[in-house]
Amino acid sequence: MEFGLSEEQTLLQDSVNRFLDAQVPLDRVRAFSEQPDDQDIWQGLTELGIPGLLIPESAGGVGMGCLDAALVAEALGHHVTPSTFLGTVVMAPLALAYAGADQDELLARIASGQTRVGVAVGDAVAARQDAGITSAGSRLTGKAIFAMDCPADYYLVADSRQRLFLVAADAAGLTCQGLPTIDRTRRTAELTFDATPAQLLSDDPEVFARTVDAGRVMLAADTLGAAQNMLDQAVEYAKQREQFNRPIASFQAVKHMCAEMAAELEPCRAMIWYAGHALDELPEEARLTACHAKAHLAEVGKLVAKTATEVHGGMGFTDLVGLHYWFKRIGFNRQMLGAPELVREEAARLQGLVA
Amino acid sequence: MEFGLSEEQTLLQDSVNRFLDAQVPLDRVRAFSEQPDDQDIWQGLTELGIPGLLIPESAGGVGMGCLDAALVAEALGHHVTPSTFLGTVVMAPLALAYAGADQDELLARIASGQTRVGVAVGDAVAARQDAGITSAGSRLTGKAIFAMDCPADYYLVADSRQRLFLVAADAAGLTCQGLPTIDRTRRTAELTFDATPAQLLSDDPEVFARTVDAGRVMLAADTLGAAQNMLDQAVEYAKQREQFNRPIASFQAVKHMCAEMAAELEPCRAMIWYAGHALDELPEEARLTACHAKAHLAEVGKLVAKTATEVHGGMGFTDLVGLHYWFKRIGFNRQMLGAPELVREEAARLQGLVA
Amino acid sequence: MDLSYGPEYETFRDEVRAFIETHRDQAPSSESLRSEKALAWQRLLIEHGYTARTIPEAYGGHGAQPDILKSRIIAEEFASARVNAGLGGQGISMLVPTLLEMGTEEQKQQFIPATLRGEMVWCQGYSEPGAGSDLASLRTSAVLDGDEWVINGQKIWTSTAHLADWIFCLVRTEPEAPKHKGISFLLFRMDTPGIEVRPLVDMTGIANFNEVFFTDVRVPKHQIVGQRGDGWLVANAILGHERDSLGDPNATLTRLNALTEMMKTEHVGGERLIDNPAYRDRLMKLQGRVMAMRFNDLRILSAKINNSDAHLARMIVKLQGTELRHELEGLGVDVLGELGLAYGKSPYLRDGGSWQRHYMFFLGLIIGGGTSQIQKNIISERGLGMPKEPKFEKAI
Amino acid sequence: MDLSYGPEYETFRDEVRAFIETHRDQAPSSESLRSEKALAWQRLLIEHGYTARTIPEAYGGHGAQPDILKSRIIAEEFASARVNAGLGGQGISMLVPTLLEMGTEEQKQQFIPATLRGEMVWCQGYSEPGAGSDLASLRTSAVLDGDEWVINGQKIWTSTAHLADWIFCLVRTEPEAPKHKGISFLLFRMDTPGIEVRPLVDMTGIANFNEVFFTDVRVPKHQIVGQRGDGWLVANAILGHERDSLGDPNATLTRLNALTEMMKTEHVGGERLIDNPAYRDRLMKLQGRVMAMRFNDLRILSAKINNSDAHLARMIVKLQGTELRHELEGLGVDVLGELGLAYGKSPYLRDGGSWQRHYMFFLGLIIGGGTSQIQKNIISERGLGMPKEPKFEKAI
Repeated sequence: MEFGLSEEQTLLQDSVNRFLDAQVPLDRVRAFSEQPDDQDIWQGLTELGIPGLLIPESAGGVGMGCLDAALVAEALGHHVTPSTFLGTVVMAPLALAYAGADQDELLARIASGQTRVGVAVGDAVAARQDAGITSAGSRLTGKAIFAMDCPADYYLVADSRQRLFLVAADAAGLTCQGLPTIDRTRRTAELTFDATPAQLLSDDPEVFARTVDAGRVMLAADTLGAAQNMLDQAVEYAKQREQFNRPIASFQAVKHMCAEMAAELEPCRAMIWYAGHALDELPEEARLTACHAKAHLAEVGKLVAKTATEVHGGMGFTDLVGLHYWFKRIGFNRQMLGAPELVREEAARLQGLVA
Repeated sequence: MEFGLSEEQTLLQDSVNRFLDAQVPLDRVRAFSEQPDDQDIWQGLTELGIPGLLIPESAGGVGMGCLDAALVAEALGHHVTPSTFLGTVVMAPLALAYAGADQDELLARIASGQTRVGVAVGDAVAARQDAGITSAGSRLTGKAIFAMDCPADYYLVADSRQRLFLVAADAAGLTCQGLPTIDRTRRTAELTFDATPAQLLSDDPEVFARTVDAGRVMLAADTLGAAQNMLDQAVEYAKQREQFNRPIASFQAVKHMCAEMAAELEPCRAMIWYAGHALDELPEEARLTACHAKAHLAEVGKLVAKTATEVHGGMGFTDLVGLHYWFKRIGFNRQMLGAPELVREEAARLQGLVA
Repeated sequence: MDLSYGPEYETFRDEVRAFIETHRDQAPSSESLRSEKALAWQRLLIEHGYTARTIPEAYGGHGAQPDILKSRIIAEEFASARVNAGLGGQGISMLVPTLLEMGTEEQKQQFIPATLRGEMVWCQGYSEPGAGSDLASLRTSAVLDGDEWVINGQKIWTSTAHLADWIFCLVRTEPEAPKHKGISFLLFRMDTPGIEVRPLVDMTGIANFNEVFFTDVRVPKHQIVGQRGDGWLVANAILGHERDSLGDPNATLTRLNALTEMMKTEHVGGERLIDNPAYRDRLMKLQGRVMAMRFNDLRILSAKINNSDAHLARMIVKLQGTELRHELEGLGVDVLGELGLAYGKSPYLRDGGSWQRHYMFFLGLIIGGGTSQIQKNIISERGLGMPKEPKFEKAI
Repeated sequence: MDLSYGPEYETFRDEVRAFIETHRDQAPSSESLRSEKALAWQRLLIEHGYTARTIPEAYGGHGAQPDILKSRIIAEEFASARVNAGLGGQGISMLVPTLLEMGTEEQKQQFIPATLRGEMVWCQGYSEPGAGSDLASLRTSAVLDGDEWVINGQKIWTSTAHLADWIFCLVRTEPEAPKHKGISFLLFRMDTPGIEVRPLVDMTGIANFNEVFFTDVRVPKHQIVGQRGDGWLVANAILGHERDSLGDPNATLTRLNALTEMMKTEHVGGERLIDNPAYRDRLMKLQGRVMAMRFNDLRILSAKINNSDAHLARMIVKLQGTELRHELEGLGVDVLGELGLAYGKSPYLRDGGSWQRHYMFFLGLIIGGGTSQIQKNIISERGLGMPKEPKFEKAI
């Protein structure tokens, strides 16, 4: 029995963290927020094998599992890394695998870092009135908003009936228009389709659901990393910052704020490990744990984001220390692929608790 | 413009408080919890004119208003007073008035302190599966549970269609059986009716609703008083209690717990004043403010009850200081006449926010 | 309880309404502080007593007797008509009352009229990077050199520094004195050589504030309010006033109503947001809390008029009001789901993106003007009579 | 991640199950601690290694090597079969490990075997009315008079004092020493003259605890564990263990499931409680939190087995676990509405009235065993490396 990371997993996470520590300091994040080019970062992640993480070795990948991906997501969140990940590395390869699609060539290109895949499934998770995609045969029409990891070479798109399609970026009638969000470390877009040719990957709602589950666990893991970093920064700042002739870390109010953050956050680590593990190994538990990981990390993340900012006092509110990049990243993770109330209702439905 | 109490109102509250300070110390409350006889307290309240508070002078009462009653309720809650009040003093006289019933003789007896009226409307507020009362003509059949201010000489009873009846305690087929609750300062009972003759007071749901509104504001006011006392006790205890060679009131964690209680509780005072005033003077706002006062005080009361107990440490958990009488009283007020979620939903419905 | 303002005041309210109706075309909307339209409007408001109402005529005010209800009516009517209520800013709200209380006659004459007319714009130099909650530990120094103070140091959170003509500034003049007794309150021009203003971008992405750097800034010796070393007293003479405005429940009510409206029109999964019972319950919880804070506000107003005590009611407004507002704005973000992330020039903004922007800005207000932690210290000590933390020796 | 216990352990689990199946008739249910049935069952469990498992045979234990997983399996199987898992109590859980570590050979021989067999029942005399969070400030005194300690003072929260044969007790023997160094750890019989036990009724209405008063209680000099003045060290040698059991997420999961069941069967307004979306959302929030704590528990277990680090994960269990449980029980009360008030012998109790009783009892556990405030101090200092509060001089 071992509830924890293997040596290989620890090494993977360490190597990603080392690369990000060295190559993606806050200044690099700031630069991206002005000029959203992640080529160097993506290049570095490619050298570490990240693009092929979930792709079978037979298709040029490294054939690791969802827990490994969650550990990478945590590291990326920790460093508020501006890079494609969720669509290209996780949701697209998994959707292809879950759908049983014969796409080894595409997978090989993804694994090599040459091809990126954006993901536009938000409207099939929770439809908003501005958007919506309908399919007729293998043609898509409509609009997807807040598509993630854009622009890309391909898009993984769900229509309003949760059928999954793959669409090439240069397909007829497709336009991709960047959409700014509070989180300037992620690139989101509006995709419009006008009878755009698409390849149906699956019309099985289970394939859609499993793909979304994985996406949710990755967003939750990203929040875990980001929140842990905010807590670390808060503790560090409190130790340095003096007011009334003593470090503010010696004030009980500040100590208790930090203790409350740690007490909420620490169990989330085990939760993410389990949820990542369940995606691959425990199919009967995977959906429920994914829902709860997503919703619970959203709530804990919100608490930590606010409290860590408060510990920083006015500094936390300014751009000077850049804490807000983490705050906003956590906010992004909360709202995407289902805000907490919606995901909790889904958890209840999965257990037959909704009449 | 004066948002506050008149001199008369302050005098009323002071006189009730003075009486309760002198005659209803904690020992008297304890004695009641063993032997539930409130005759001496009721006698004292009668001397202060409380029974007739809301009864017109023409019927032998003092003709004051709901805000006055709320101030009395607050004082009673402050002292966890074991006495009839909600049914006899507030809900019954108001129901008679709202229904336009010609009951001067009964009112005079209430005003004189001779006659008490229990109240059994819970099932019409939120039906539980164990209970329910149906009426056929002017006969009632069924069961009311957690009827308040029991036993009494009369009962104000609502059937499942929110029609209000008055039933004499000696009416045929009526039995009253005491029901213990956590709050040993209140007397609740199960009433069973078997084709029991009753007098229909009103079949207007508005009369029922206004009567319940008043009851809710009184429970909220009772919580305000009880919670204020718990906060006062916590502050006092923290100033006396020393640990680590200093009063625990000098620890920032304890100070902040007390500050949070005060910050939540203080605005509730204005809320109760307004809600009490609105019952008589602002019919178009009365229902919504009553719902919110009930639900909000329930939440604030819950927080204060827990936090004040924590400030007392182990002492708060024992029977030695008796703090639990206030804790349980606040719990009682929370659950009766609609728990918070139900009352908030009603508030939403009142505003047309429920589809 | 008497919730009416009474006939005298209803007449006054009618007058204010009539004035607004007649003159609203002359009111500036988004013009600069310095526009002729803004200055003319300010003069008109002073003349009618709708701003600078109780400041003596001798100093350029309207010279009316203080009347809290009239002031409230003016504020209510201009707010509900959405018409500019005159110039604000720290010069008018903080410096003018300070000078009225602590300034010399000459200072009053020199600064108050021009400030009221909008011709002299001020910024406040209090906080420093190392002196936030512990403001009295400020280090910006002023050393007397002949007839001049020579100032070196840095200020932060100076909101209008880039627009201001003058600054009122706390500086350390007596480095040997206990920290509260070594501070002086100086006034000087912002175009004095040696002053550099740098905009301070905050988490909302906007430069709502500035940093101000002083390098050998030379200021005439007499530009001091109060005596040397009295600066802490001068600053605190009116410091309490500033916090009152943070957490205003009437502004929060406006937002609550906007949120309710949005939830009635916006849909998720084909359902109105208000029809999601979990969201609706959160909204109702907030409505109850906003209601309590509004009634608390009326109680405070009434206590001011009737000279009765509501100190605890007042003391908790900043803490509760800013937390409540932050939570309310956060519900606005939550219910919007992905749309709650839109920012900048996104076409998917709702209510101009105000939910997400205010959610962050009000976190700033929870921190600014005395953090929630400082507020809780104050409530427990001054409100509940709990002891201060004991003095301590440095190091353990 | 490997969530299976492995074949060796599955075999062991089968053995435990078989034992329980075969012998469950012999297990006591509600019999007294002292019943022959209970004592015989205890002996049988020791013999099979299902209790006192790792305690040396020389002291009456089973003498097995420590194996965390086997211990866990034993606990899991007895719990899920709802069969008595042997005697507990502070003698077995706290005194025995203390004596094993700090006792003399003679003390081990005298006390451990009889305690394990259930023939010697103990209570713990640590807390005092004036010494709670600050336990080391305890004042119960023991003065040496010839060959005897003479004890005077008062203890509180001694849960089994009315049943115990002996007490292990912290007393102040060196009043002149610094407070942590003046304490000794004494053992004495509860029938010694001068001891009075008074039941302590708590808010649940039950006497779960006692007060114990000592008046000139005379105790042989040699009944001390460790040296004079070492009592604090002796007590703390194992104090950490006690807290682990408070806030157990597996017990909380059992309650969550019970709550879910109740919400599926109980109705309000003709609707199942689970069909109220606001209640359902609260339930789901709690389910997510319980889930996180359960996985956290698995992580701690795994870290113990594999000797890896999970100190922060462990450190937060008491704080989070007791608060979570209290909230969960509180939801049980809330959804029951008026029925959530029923108490005592009410016919309207649901689940035996456990929701309202536990709601209060777990508030007691939030306070007991190190209040939430003390837990937060510990987490911030030992978990996050934040400094202690500075030392202070008395008085301001």
